[in-house]
Amino acid sequence: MSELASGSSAPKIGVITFPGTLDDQDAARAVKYAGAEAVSLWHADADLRGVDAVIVPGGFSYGDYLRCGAIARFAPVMGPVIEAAGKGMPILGICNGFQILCEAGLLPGALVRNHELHFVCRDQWLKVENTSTAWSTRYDKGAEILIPLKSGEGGYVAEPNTLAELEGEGRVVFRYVGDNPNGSLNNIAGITDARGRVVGLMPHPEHAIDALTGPSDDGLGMFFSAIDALVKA
Amino acid sequence: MTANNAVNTDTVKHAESTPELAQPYRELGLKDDEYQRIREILGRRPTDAELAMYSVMWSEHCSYKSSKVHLSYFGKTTTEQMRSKMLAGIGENAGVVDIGDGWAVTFKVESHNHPSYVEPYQGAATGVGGIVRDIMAMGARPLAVMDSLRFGPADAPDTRRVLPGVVAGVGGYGNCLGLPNIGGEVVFDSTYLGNPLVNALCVGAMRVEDLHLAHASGTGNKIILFGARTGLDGIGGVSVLASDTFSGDETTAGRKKLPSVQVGDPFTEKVLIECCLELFREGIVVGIQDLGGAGLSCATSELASAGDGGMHVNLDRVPLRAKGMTPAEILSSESQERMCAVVKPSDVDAFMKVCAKWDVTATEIGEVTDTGRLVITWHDEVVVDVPPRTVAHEGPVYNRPVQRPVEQDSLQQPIDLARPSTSDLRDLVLRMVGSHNLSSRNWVTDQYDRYVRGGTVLSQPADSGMIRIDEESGRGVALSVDCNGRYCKLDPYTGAQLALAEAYRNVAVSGATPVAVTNCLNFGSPEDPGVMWQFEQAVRGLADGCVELGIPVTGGNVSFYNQTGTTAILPTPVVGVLGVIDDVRRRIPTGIGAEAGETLLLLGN
Amino acid sequence: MARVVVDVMPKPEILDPQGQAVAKALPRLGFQGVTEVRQGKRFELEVDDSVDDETLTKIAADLLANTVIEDFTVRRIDA
Amino acid sequence: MARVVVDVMPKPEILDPQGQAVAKALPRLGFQGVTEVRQGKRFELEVDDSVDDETLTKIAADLLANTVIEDFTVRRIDA
Ligand SMILES: Nc1ncnc2c1ncn2[C@@H]1O[C@H](COP(=O)(O)OP(=O)(O)O)[C@@H](O)[C@H]1O
Repeated sequence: MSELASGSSAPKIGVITFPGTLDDQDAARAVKYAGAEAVSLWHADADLRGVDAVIVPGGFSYGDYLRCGAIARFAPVMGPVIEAAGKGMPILGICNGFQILCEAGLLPGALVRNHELHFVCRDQWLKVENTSTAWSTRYDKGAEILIPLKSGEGGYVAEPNTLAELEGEGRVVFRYVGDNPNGSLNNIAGITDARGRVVGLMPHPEHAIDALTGPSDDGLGMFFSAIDALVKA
Repeated sequence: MTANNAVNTDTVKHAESTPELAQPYRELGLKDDEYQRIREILGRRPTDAELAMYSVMWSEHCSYKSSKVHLSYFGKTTTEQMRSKMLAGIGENAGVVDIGDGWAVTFKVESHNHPSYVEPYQGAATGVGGIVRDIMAMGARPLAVMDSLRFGPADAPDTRRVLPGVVAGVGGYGNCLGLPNIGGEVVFDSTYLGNPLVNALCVGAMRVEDLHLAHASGTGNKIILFGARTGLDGIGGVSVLASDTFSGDETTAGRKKLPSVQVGDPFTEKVLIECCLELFREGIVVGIQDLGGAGLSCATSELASAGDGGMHVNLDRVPLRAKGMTPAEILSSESQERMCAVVKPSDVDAFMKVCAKWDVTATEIGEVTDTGRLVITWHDEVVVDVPPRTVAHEGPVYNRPVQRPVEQDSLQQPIDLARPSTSDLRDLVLRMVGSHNLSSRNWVTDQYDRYVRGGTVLSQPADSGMIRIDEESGRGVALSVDCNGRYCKLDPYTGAQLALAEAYRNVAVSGATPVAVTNCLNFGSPEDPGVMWQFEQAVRGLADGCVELGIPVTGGNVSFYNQTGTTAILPTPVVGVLGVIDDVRRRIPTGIGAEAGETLLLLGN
Repeated sequence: MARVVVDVMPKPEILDPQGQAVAKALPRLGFQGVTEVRQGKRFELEVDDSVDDETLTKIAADLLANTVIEDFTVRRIDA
Repeated sequence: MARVVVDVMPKPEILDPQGQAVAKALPRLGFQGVTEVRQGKRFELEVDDSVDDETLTKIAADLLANTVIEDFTVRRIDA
């Protein structure tokens, strides 16, 4: 049996709920599909309840008022998340979660309004560029996966230096294939931190775990990858 | 300021001592005889606050005064057999049906046509917000929305103002609430140019035992207002009271120009949903009522009227967003994202705790009494003292003149249509493919989240939307909303049946069994006998069709006065059909030719 | 060339959910004493000298602001 | 009581899709001569006199603006 921080046999993956979070149940479902235990984390509790990894799910935390993620990043639960990230805990930010991780400084850059200025919901092909992060080892490099994208502020921007650094270090994890859906620089759909433990992406892998309710089950790979990373650790 | 208000307030005592005071009831939309009836009911003239309440509750929108006599036909034609799965029907916030395995599903369509013309984004957004609160009030978790839209010609300049705003509003609100949009309609026709239709549907589910019908029972139970603060939203009509009564007072007179635009706050509503569901789960509410079109007037009078006693409300307690609001304004405000609950005194602390957890403002504003009267006080003075049923349920009922329009015959004239030749067909097909009414709806549906909640198994481009209700068993429901206004114009009776049949078929072909019907009847002015004829015919057609199919109408909504000048919109009875499927894995997706060798069959003749 | 600033704010009586969200967040972040927040938009335009004030007002009223629910002001800034 | 205005604008080198959309729409609506548009936010705050400038700057930098992509200015207005 592996040595998990949680001390249990299956890894425990926490899913945070902020006021206005929408895809928390879906992220928890994906975690369970992949074989891990989902633990719900409440925004107002500065407590990670012994989890081995954390997902910051999608939605409209605090209505996305002011800026997406701007208010949520100050929530009490984010203190221990930032601390755990520093120690290398796998963290995944999906859509609004990605925006929150950027606002919190765990990932560089920011997400701005889609170039066509409206919300876009569509099944989006992504190319997997980096297969060594905690959330992407189950994919083949260069593989194309079909994942729903649904966001109004998904355009990734960063200063030229930051962008060059990300590209230079191979920290772009996923890239949009075909038409750029939101004006993202370099077609960036998802990035990682320098250690490859924190990943943020705009598309929703938790909506692609079953061909019944999604366009594919291509998203499961991210959750499997994290479980692999935890069990090996 | 406060003292000043108290002096100026039109109390019951003041009304008794000034019986002859002229009141602006006509400006508030009341007819002479309606005003007289109010005086008879009360045995005196109404106060400003009472007048505000009656006028809004006796409006067409709230009282169904022109449609009631016709809508009763639905009840008359619904057999016991059809009723067998119905847990709540017409008259409740939304219809409820038993779908098996202990699940109850509630669904309803509602119009928000006029507000969406004035301010497309906010009008459509608050339309979605309103229908979702209706579903919440039943004790259900809202699960999905649909939207049925009508616009003027796609290339008309005003359509370019209205359509993008409406679509962004439906999406903006629904996406932020976390409700998948699983279907709808977009139709263009010149009659909708000055009067677009925005009909929103919401469906929700609960365990059968969790069904909550809103009523204020149990003397001593507390009335709690929770959610957003009350502001000067949507009370344009009522501001004539302020200005007429206090002419000379500049602050109130200035309000006449208020735009009656309500701004939606989907975030507050999302939190309100979670808060309500937790309140229901904890079993600490007797009943919940949403604050819809007529705000507190509606919520308090309906709760009291459906209960077994009376109610006392202290208006001073209502948390306000604007300064210097009068009782009439507070009662008529249409501020969004508010709910009213009836709570046992022993549960009030627990109730407040749940609200605090979700950061929802909650205020005890009154209690259930045994007086049989709805009494509302302001600064310790009585400003409303009425029998609640007379406000909520015993409004005027009209038997409006009904007259088949003379031009109906010419519409029915058979015209000799030449059989098209092969070359005509090519042109015809090209014209159809290029028409806005048949174009792709992706520009619209791409702005709606169809994935959230992870239970959507069919959505665009399928014929019906389908969601999973029970994750274990796979039990789910399918829904379709349909209407062809041109058919209804030609023959409203058959047209309504065609709408029903289309929605029924759309549900059936997805693999679900149709079980219940809701509707949103969009028509012109009820004061036009021709329109009333269309309305009567459509209701009869729909009801008779339902009997034929053996499924009941569980609820609906009527929207009259949809017209530009004297030109009415096409009669548009939008019909929604709900179906049940045991296991959504057995759904039938739309599309042919997925596999080579498939056989194509044409059914029917 | 002139620089023009157009400020667009929600009308006072209209609900401003965004401003409200900010106002509610501030005390949680440890900032006391801010009693009200309203959030609007600010546009900065570069315009040719040929564009007159009337045109600027029209641009603001027709495009930049939604005058059903928003007020606006237009001002020229010295470059 | 003081009234404070915080203006938040996208940094010059950062993509501003909203401003760009306005700039593109203007000629279509018949307005010529606007060569650039940038769209940002304007916040109007009512603050107690106890709130000092340093605190205001912190509120702007920490919450109202995302300094990775936005610049801000804070100014007090006479009430
Ligand atoms: N306003 C809308 N909101 C959501 N879905 C819509 C809307 N309009 C159309 N749709 C969806 O787009 C698809 C195509 O619509 P439509 O062209 O009207 O189909 P059909 O002609 O087969 O009824 C359907 O799945 C329908 O539910």
